[in-house]
Amino acid sequence: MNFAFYLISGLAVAGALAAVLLKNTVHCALALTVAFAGIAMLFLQLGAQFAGFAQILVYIGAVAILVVFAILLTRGSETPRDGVYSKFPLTGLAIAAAVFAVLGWAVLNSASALPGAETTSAAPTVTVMDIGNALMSRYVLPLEIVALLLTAALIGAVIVAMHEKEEAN
Amino acid sequence: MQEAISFTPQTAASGIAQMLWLIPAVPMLASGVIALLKQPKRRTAATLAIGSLGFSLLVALAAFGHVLSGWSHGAAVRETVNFTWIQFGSTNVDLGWVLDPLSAVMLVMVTFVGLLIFIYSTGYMAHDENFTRFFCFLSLFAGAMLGVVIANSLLLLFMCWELVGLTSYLLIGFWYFKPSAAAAAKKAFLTTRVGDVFFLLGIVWLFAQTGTLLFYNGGTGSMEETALGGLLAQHAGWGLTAAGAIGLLIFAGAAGKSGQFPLHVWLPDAMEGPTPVSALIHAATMVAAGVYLIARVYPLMSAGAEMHGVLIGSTAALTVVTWVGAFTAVFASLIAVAQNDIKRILAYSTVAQLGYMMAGLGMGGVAVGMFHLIAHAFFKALLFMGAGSVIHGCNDEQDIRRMGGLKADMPLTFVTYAAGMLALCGFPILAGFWSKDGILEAGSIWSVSRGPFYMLVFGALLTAFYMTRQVGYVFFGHYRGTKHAHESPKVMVVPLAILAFFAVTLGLIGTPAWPWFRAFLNGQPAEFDLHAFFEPGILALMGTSTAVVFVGLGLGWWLYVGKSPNPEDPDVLEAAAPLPWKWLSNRLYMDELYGATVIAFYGWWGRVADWLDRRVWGGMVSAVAWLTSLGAELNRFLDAKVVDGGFDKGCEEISTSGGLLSQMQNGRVQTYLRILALALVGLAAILIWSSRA
Amino acid sequence: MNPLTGYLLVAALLFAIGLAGALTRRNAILVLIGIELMLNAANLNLIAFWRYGPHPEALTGMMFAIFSIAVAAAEAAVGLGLVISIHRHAHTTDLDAMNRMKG
Amino acid sequence: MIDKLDQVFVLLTQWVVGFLPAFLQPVAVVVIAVAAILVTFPGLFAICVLLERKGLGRMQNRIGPNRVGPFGLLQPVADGLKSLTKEDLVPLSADAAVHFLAPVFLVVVVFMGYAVLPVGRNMTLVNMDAGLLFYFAMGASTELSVFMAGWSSRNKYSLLGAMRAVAQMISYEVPLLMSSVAVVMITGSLSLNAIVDAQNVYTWGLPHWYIFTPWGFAGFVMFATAATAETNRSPFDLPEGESELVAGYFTEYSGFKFAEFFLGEYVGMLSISGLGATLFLGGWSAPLQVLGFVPSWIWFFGKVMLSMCVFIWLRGTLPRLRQDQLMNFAWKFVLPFTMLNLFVAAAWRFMGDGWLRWVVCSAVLVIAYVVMGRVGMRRKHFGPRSYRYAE
Repeated sequence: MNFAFYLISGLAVAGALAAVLLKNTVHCALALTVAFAGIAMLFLQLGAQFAGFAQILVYIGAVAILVVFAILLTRGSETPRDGVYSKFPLTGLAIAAAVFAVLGWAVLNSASALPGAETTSAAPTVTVMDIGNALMSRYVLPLEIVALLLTAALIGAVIVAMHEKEEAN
Repeated sequence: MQEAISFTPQTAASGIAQMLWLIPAVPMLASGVIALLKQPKRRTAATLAIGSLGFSLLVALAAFGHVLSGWSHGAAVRETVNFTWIQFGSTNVDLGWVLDPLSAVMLVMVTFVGLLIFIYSTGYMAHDENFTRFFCFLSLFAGAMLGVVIANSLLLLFMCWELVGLTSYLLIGFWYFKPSAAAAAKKAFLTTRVGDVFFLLGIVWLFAQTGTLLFYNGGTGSMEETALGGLLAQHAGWGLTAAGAIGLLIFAGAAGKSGQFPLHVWLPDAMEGPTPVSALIHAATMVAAGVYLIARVYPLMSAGAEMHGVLIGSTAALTVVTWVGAFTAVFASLIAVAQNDIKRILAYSTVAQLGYMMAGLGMGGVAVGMFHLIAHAFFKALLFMGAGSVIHGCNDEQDIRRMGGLKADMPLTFVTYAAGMLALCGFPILAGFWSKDGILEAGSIWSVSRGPFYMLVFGALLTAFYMTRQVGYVFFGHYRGTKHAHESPKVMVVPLAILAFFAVTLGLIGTPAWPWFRAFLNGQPAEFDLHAFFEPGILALMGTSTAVVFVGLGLGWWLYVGKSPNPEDPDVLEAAAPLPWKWLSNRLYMDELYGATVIAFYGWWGRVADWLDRRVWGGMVSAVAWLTSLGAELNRFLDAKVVDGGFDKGCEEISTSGGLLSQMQNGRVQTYLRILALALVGLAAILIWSSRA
Repeated sequence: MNPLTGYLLVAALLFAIGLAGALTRRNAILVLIGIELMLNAANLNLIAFWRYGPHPEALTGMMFAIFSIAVAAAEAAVGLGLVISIHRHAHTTDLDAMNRMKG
Repeated sequence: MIDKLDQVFVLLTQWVVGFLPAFLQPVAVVVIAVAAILVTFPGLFAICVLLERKGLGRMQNRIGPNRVGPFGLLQPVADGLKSLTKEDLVPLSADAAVHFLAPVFLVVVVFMGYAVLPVGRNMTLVNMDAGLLFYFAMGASTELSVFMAGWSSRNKYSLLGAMRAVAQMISYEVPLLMSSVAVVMITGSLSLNAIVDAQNVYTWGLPHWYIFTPWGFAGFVMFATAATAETNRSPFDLPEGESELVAGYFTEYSGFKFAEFFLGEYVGMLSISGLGATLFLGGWSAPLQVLGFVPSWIWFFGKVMLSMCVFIWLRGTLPRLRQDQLMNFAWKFVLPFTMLNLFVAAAWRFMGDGWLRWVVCSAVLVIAYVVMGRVGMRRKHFGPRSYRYAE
């Protein structure tokens, strides 16, 4: 396992931890973008170039901004009155730890059975052309459905968050 | 004698028959209008009543003329107009009216006498402030009486019969503020009611048997052969045929209305009403209704009588009628002897004379009874109106012991009163003599027994005696009253004169020599034949009756005329025979007898019913109530213990446990997430643990 | 240790951190952030398996990840829209306060 | 010879790398290329600043800076020294970390953009298959830095300016992408080199630049407007509108951080002009076949400087747009028009050669432009102004 992988995953995990543990919500959001960047780099390292750039474009470009806007709109940036954490933080952490333990244990146990252990094959070069063709041939139905979903989400989000007229007066 | 009457078959009812219904309708209408008038409208009430009755008189005369002309052409007239009143299911109830000699005669008698009494009462009631109400009831009575007369259906007859009963109650109790008048009215109504119940039973039985209540309906009426044949075939126990039994039931109704023996108690008390009422209702018309009813139903009563050569046999029903009539005659005459009230004497004499009529009907047939009825109507109305003018003259004094010597003060009244008294007693050649003679003749040759004949003769004697006693007390001797007597006004005396004339001349139409009346009623030609007098028994019979009358008059004259005893000391007879006198003056204690028996019985029966109701039914109801309360108690116990204890407790358990579960859904997203994660961990652990082998 | 397990472990760690964030934080938006992290961890897993899987040329893993990114973006948009509207009505983003759907 | 001149930089780097040991060479190539970019573009930045101030002055009938150095040529050096020596104030209430990070993040992201731009023939730092996507990914991150700057300085005006800037950049990022998608559709590849190669074809001496096609021209116009908005320049420079929001999101910055923002802005403009040139003006291809001898990178930089002049020219002439007009223009005119452009490009692609496709495409585009312009942008007769106060 080369040094870059450790570096990037360390960055991602640090970002994630910061996003979860920091007091100031805006800082969490920014830490989140760092985590997203880390994950994007992991994607690039795994050879999924398109996915990596899509991740950056979608998450860092849009979702992060969205989160930040949401924070500002709901006045989250001021420190909350009654504590940052919910009532039983420890139980939450314990449960998360338990889940990680189970997942880790499962991964380690099945390490031998995992594929690709032996063939350190070179990263498959995936060009955008292949992706385009795949999208248009095998995954055309999911593509249309996702298109519909996105439009619906777009309109839905606007309506949900719209400031009703009558409420103003 | 009763011969088969040949009546012309029912032709289309002539014009006058069609209009016959106007006779009762107009007076009734008049009474309706008078009822609406205000009390002070006295003149209009009088004119309306008299006018309506006058119109009825004219129509009645026209009808009588029509029947007379029919009869004179040798064909007796009987025209009926029938119509269906109500229809239920297949059967329908018919009503109708009939015009035949019997109803024609009665129509004329009732309207004529009624008119005279109406005119008389305008004078008599002049001082009474309820004048309009009086005339309303009078015209209503006249309408009802005329309805009874023309009725061709027993049902219509019964309806008018009840209406007559009602008006008699209203008129007797006219001075309702007098308790005695109110009680008398109630008594009259109830006793006639007892009679009417039997009468209704008879009607229903007849309707059940013959299916129709019409008397004459072109052959199918109840009085015609086909129905009578059916009735004779039936046997109704005690040896009576159905016809006989129905006849007796109808006779009970008639007895009630005409005051025969068992139900006569109300008639003397009815004198509480004003005198014109007594004259009209309790002398001339209403009481005659019972006799007229028996005459109308005569074919039914005499159905199945065997013929003994010329003499006609007598059925059980007619026998009973005769005996009751005879006994009532004697009984009433005896009581009349010991009475001191002027109107009460006349009342008992009316009861007696009605007994005569019933006996006449029973023995001699319709013509004999009816002739005496017509004659009696005239002179009894005269006597009552005469008494009325006497009372009016003596300033409403009714006790004869306080009158006397009115011969001088009221000459006209005295003359007319004397004529009426002589006619009543049966003084020769006056109306009463011929009619009584007819009855006695029938009695002498009656096939069943000669008892009634002797009783009637003794009755005639008594009648003559108490009438002379009364005249002696009232008109002879010196005036014992307090106030000065004065003659009545002309409007009262003129009717008296008219009636007196008829009381004298009426006898001529029924003498044995020229029996016009019997011929007219039976529809036979009447020829003048002096030889009739020389029939074997006629002269002897006339001789005995005149002898009896003279004996009675002489006895009375000897005892009472000119003595004018002062009111306090006892009557002459009383001194002679105190005990029987006391019995007779107390009306043979009939009222007390009834009081002891019937009233007592009712009282006892009331208590029994009360006991029954209180103990038996009450007991049952309370038992049921107790049961339901017991059930409710059980239910409450069940509900509390079983349902609450068991079922509800169970439900509570479930809901509390439900509460625990609902803690899980506390709406906080993170708790759900925690549960989710835990489940994931648990599932993974299980999977891994199970696959570790 | 083969590289795949490395990636899987990192993904699991990220997933656990996201879950911890979702469970412990009080502010709704931060819970959403946690969820976003969990989704990304899943994507990482997908791409890792695609990369070291038997048939990388089949592109399924990567396509799946791309579609997942698109859907996650939509989800984030709607989720934040909801949070904003809740805030406008209930003037709070405190998750504990949003228990109107209580059983 | 010409070829040598064209490839002078490439040969230079290969010569330098030759001295290094083998395992270091790939890294060395990259380092040298990065160094070259970091040197040339800030240099261009200095020139542009001067050019802008001189140009604006000339437009406004005044001379512009001529005191520092001959004809004011040393003015940028003076500005640079000034900003370096000025005291770097940080407001007490500001969020120190984020305040510091914002300009750094901005500059880093903007320079990342240059990795994929084909400056000359074989002169692209990284010839990525999804080069355009990478460029836009980096472009999208600039908004985050703007936000960090605005928010961290805890100043109402800066926050307001930041919000406006972010909203504007997001609104114009979508049309920017959509117009470039048309080009990708026609060339069939996301890599910028392929796009330039596709345009580097000459018929009768005229290059196949996309700008000379109806959809290309429309696309370029829309791309240009979106680009000016994306870089907050001239008609769309509402965020740092001096008269209202002092200096927009970098009010609280001074000294070197302010200079970094300034640098970031101008380098952003240069990179977006470079992209525009690559996509629509044929990148480093010569305008005429005959001029082929001129080295390729000269054409690239020439086109970039030409775009900068246009930017400056725009700044001198057009008044500032109001915020709602700006947003309306973006969502109700530019975006629909670019989408229509996509359809027209598709039609262009499948209608085969000939005069017909020229007529149809251009007709459709002109009609759409007139109709949407007239209907969409007609001045609405505004009712009474309704004020809505922040809750």
